[in-house]
Amino acid sequence: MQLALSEEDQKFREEVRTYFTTEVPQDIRTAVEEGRELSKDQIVESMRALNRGGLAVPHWPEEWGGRGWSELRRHIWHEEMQAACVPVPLAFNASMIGPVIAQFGSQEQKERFLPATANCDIFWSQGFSEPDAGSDLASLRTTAVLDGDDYVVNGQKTWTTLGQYGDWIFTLVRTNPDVKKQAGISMLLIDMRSEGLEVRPIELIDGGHEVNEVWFDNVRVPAENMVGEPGSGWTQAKFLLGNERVGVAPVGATKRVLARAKEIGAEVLADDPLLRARVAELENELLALELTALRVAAHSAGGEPHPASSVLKLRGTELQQAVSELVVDLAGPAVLGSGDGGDDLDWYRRSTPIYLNLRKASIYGGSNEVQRQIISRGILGL
Amino acid sequence: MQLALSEEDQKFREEVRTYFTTEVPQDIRTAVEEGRELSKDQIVESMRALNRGGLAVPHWPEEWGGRGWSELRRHIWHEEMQAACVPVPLAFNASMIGPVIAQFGSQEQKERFLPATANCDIFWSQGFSEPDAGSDLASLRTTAVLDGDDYVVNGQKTWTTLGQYGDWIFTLVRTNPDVKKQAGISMLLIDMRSEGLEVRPIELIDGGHEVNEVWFDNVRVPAENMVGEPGSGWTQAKFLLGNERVGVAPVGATKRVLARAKEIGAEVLADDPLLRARVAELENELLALELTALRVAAHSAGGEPHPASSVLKLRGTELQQAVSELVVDLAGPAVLGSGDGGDDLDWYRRSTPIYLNLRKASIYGGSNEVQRQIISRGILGL
Amino acid sequence: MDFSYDDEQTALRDATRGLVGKAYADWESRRRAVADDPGFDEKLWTQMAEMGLLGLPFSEDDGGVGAGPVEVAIVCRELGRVLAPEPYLGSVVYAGGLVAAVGTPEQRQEVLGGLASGESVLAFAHDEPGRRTSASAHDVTASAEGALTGTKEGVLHGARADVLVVSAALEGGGTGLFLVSGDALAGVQREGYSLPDGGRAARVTFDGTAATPLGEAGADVTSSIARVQDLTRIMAANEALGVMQTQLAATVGYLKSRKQFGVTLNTFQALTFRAADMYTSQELTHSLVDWATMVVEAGDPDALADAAARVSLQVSRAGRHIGQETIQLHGGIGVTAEYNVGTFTSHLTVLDHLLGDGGHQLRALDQRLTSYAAIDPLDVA
Amino acid sequence: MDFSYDDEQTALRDATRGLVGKAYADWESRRRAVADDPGFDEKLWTQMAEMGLLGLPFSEDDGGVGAGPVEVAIVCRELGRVLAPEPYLGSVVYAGGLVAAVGTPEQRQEVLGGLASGESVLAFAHDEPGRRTSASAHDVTASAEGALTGTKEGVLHGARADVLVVSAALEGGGTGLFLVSGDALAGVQREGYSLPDGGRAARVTFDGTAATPLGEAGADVTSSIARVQDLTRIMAANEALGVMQTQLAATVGYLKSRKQFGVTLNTFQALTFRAADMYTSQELTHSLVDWATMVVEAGDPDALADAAARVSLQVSRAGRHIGQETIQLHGGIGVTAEYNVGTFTSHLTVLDHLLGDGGHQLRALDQRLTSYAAIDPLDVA
Repeated sequence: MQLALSEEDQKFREEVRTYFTTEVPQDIRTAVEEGRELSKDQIVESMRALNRGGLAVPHWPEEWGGRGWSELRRHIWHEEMQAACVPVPLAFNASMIGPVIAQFGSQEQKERFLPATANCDIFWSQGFSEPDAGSDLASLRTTAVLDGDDYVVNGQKTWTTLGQYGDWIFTLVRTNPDVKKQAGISMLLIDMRSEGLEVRPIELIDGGHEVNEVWFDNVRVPAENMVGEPGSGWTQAKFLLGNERVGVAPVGATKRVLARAKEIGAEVLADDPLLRARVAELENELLALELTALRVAAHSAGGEPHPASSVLKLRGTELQQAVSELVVDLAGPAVLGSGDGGDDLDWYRRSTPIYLNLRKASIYGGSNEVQRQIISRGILGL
Repeated sequence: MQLALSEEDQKFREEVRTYFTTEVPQDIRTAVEEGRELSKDQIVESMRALNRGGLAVPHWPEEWGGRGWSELRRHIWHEEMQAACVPVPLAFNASMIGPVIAQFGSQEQKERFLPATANCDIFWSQGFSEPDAGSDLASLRTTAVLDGDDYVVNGQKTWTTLGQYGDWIFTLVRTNPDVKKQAGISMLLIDMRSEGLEVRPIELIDGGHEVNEVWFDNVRVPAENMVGEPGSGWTQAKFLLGNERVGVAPVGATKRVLARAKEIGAEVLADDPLLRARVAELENELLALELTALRVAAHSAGGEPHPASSVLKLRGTELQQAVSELVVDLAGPAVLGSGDGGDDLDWYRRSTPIYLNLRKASIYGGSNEVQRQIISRGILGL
Repeated sequence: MDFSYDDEQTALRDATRGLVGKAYADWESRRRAVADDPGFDEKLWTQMAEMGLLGLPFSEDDGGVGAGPVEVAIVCRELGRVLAPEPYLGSVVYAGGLVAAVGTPEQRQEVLGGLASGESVLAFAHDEPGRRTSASAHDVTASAEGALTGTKEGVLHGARADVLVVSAALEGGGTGLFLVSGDALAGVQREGYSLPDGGRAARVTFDGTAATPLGEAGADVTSSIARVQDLTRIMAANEALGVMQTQLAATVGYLKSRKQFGVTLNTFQALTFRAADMYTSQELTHSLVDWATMVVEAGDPDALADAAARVSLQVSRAGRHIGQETIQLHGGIGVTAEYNVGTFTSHLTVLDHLLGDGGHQLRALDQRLTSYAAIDPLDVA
Repeated sequence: MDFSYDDEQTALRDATRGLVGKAYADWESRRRAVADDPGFDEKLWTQMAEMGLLGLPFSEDDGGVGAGPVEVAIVCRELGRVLAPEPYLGSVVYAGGLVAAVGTPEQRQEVLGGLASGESVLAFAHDEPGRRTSASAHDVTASAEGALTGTKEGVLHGARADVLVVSAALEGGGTGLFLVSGDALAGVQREGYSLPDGGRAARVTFDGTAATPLGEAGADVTSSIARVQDLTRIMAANEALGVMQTQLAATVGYLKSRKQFGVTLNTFQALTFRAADMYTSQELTHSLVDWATMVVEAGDPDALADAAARVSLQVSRAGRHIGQETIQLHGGIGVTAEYNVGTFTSHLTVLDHLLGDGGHQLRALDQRLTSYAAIDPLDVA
């Protein structure tokens, strides 16, 4: 057991920290710090800045831009990025479809998609959930029927985050209705400019439109855009969702918000022992979570996530939500304020929409109920 | 809607308060105040003192000692009793078997048992749970086979609280193994001095022996001691358990403990805003519970408990446990102390055994999981 | 002690539900109402006036109906049940309550008469940017001549209001109340904005604005403001209870109908137990809200302050519990604006911070903690 | 940063488990061991000495093994897993830690040598009746000549101990440490009693008792006491983690095997989800406990105090969560002494209050809250 970083890891840490704070544009980092929504350009620009330094997709196979880092280094990279207010690389590209194509794609697909994905030349969207297939993904109903060299896709996806920015969408579709639910599912990559594909925004309770419905009306997709064999989509989906959970505990970002809350709320906190106690307690829980991420990372082997990674998603989103709730309480009457009169009041005003928006954190990407199921069945054998 | 008590209810309140504080021996009330275990004699003596004044079984039919009070008066009686540190009438007698015999018993049974039950001339025990039939009562296995004029009883009951003091025990037994689980169950009253009946104490984590196993080895019970028809025991059990829940929220006693904690812990509390906040929060939750008891009581009709009475049991035991945990925290290092050096230190020393003992509160008498089931199915229709 | 409504109260509840509940029976009506300024349905407001709801708490001499707090609470709860955006709480209960408490007979007649008839909307301009909840004004000041200077925030429906009640620090110390309307109001800078729940508030800036003292000129009315704030807290709690009732019902309905993994969600015990806990929260809140409403009627100001803190604490805790669980148990659609439950949670959040959240109340209760041994809700002789 | 054991550490864990885990493999052995004084198994204690466990943290010069905190933590965790009642924490970690920190070379050799060999049991007499947790002595005083007067409480294994380490308020101010043994100890009034978890403690009264200063006479060693208390907190956390691991395993096993309503309990999702939350608590605690143990090894006293408070807070919260849920999910048998889980919860409660519970730690952390922006566990350069 060893607390300190090795000299090499220490040096690595300083290098990435320097890169993040000098190579990623300040305006983007300020927007992140203030909890503002990023534009598509900002997301793309930031990811390209990372990719230039080889810091966008370090966990991919080395052939495609990966770095072969230890889990500890990946953790350092991830935390430093968040501490520096650098947007983490677009998850749909870096954590989801990239690794899937690298693992299951044909050589042509790899060459065509992976470099563009790493550099965010393609902005990917995710097309998994459907109105009647939320946590129960396997009951999806969007169909893809082979017609000549094309699949013809019909159906509807929903909860497509940032779908309004998407160039391509990776989807799960039913290619065979006659076999067991999971067995008839395939993964199809679809150009979002295709005829018959329509993106419709969904308004959320915070007034934003970051999620969308995506409708497919006889959309023709070349058969070569299928990842792997027909019917193998469930395998790829499980692989993807497993990866999704690993990086998902937003410890660094949550720590940053809490640090900012301490700073902006200093006067209120000085006067209120109950709020101070909540801050201290949350800091401790975040520390425990961060250490768990380190401990679990060290035990992940061969690409298979440690089963305890469900703990990271579950607890990470709970703490993210708890911190957002604390900020609302620091804001107090400023919840009803105009936000005029300085950055602090503006931040306070935005605290409630952010708090409300983050209720989704425990629903999207495998709800916390699903995570509890994974823990109780997969880990505890219950 | 009306906040204040009517003049008559006000007067009623003063009367019962006077009775409780003058007619129930001081040594018994002091023992209750200090949270000590009562002896059998103290339990009996206290109940007889109440019965003399018509205050032991006011909710029974008037013919058998009931008073025909409004639900509000019953509430006042119950709260004043607890506030005055008077032990509530032995539940097995007053709340459980008494009402069952009054409702389902034969005239002979009523005459034989009810006056003696009200006066605690018979100290009743409860024989429902079995080692393999806890929350799932209907799977009980103790059998009663008719042999001439007697039932011959074999089997084992457990969790029999105060069984070491019991004169008689009311039991659920299986009289017909060939019908659906519930249908084969009957209620039998058994003299605990019968041959073949043995009471064995169970040691609890607080070191006490308040619960017992009761073993039946060919115990002969006159058939006349069956309540109602053979096979009707499930009906009577449901009636009994419904009644049990109504009076079960120990609001007054919990309030008393919290008030004592404020007094004894005054110095610690003055110095600790977090503990003070816990006290204030618990007081508020107890107030909400007490008001709910009043509100629910007013809507109970015709002996059928209001479905929300499950809330009283659920929340009442949670708060009872939370207050006991608070006392442990007030005790702090005194948890490891000898208890010597004054009443306060002695009270603190006993706080941990009491806290541990009270973990049973959410298990016995219909676990809180059972209560949640009742609420979600019975009230919400889920 | 009696928790039941009498016949007239039941009739009032049914009539209010008939009007307001019907107007907002479908969620789209409410979304439309808050889409454009003034953020509520002026026609419905007039109908509420015609039904006598807007004059409910005011004496007949002042143009009101002379009903009690139980009746006002009934209206607030019904408004909460459908998330009606009409400015009842801010205009009738809060601003109107201050005029009734502090105004001269002439002011009461004029201002409350106009409010009750639906002619004018009132707003109380009190909170100041960067300040915590209190009963005093600090940064908005009144000169000896009654000219107001400074900025108020979070003024509920302040841009739409025809009459502003304004609190200001007095030169001689303490806080006074003032009326600003007509031409003087036209000169005031008012920037309306939307709250997270779709409601409306305004930032109001005075710059030597001419104002009429409400009641006796120069008098410190901090305690009156505190009392009306307590009253408003209790009515806000009634509104919040209405919100929670709708949320629990929606959640139960959703669990019964929504299918996942081939079965309805109520097959999953982990979810139904959470609904049971929501029910428990709701019932406990209901009891405390009813009790606090009765305390208003009983009239003791110390008891009022205590009850207001207690019910606000409970509503804060239960509102977060029920609001958060409602969204979680609904899953994805719970966070959309197209479905109602998310906005209900948003409204609970706004109400929670209107006059101090649970933590604020807990600290108020902490001050009194040693002044009694145990709380006795029946001891109100 | 590395959370894994090396081969020797793994071997130590296996050996300790082989000895202690085997000795208390069945619950009845532990019940027997605590039934009569001294409340532990003297033979096992001797075996632990023979295996080198009792001298683990002490230097070879002092008769010890010269191992580090990770090794001591391994032993504590294994003791926790079976609730071994041997006085390791109180005697080796706490009292022994003080002798190692403050004693003269001669005292260390003599006292620690005796401890390591199993010849003598040590106890630290520090807590005083009616006082909260602190690093100072107040009511037990030492005269200039080193005579002790006053009463100590909660002295772990104080009745059985052969050597008492005693804290006392010095005439010149501050707190000093003293050794009491042999004839002087024979004259001390010691009343042993059982703790709620079956462990042993004593009330010890000094009345002009002759005592030898530990280390330099007259020196204020409050900060050394604080440091050893922090060390003890972290080792207690390791012990508590062992307890929780056993409780979770027992709960999972019970849910899989116990039948109700004709099916095993793991059929009920509400119960399995609660087990999942217990697992989450356990894993988070595990991480923090390992980290704090590594902080001890790193040696910075400020970092040690911080880590001790943090891990104690986490253990307090998780211990209550897991301890209470274990009983609840076991139902009736969970509160019996014949089944082990209840006593495990009892032990967690005792450990929680040994050196300040979660609330106590939270207030300690509160003091430092503004001295940093965010916690960085990797920043230990």
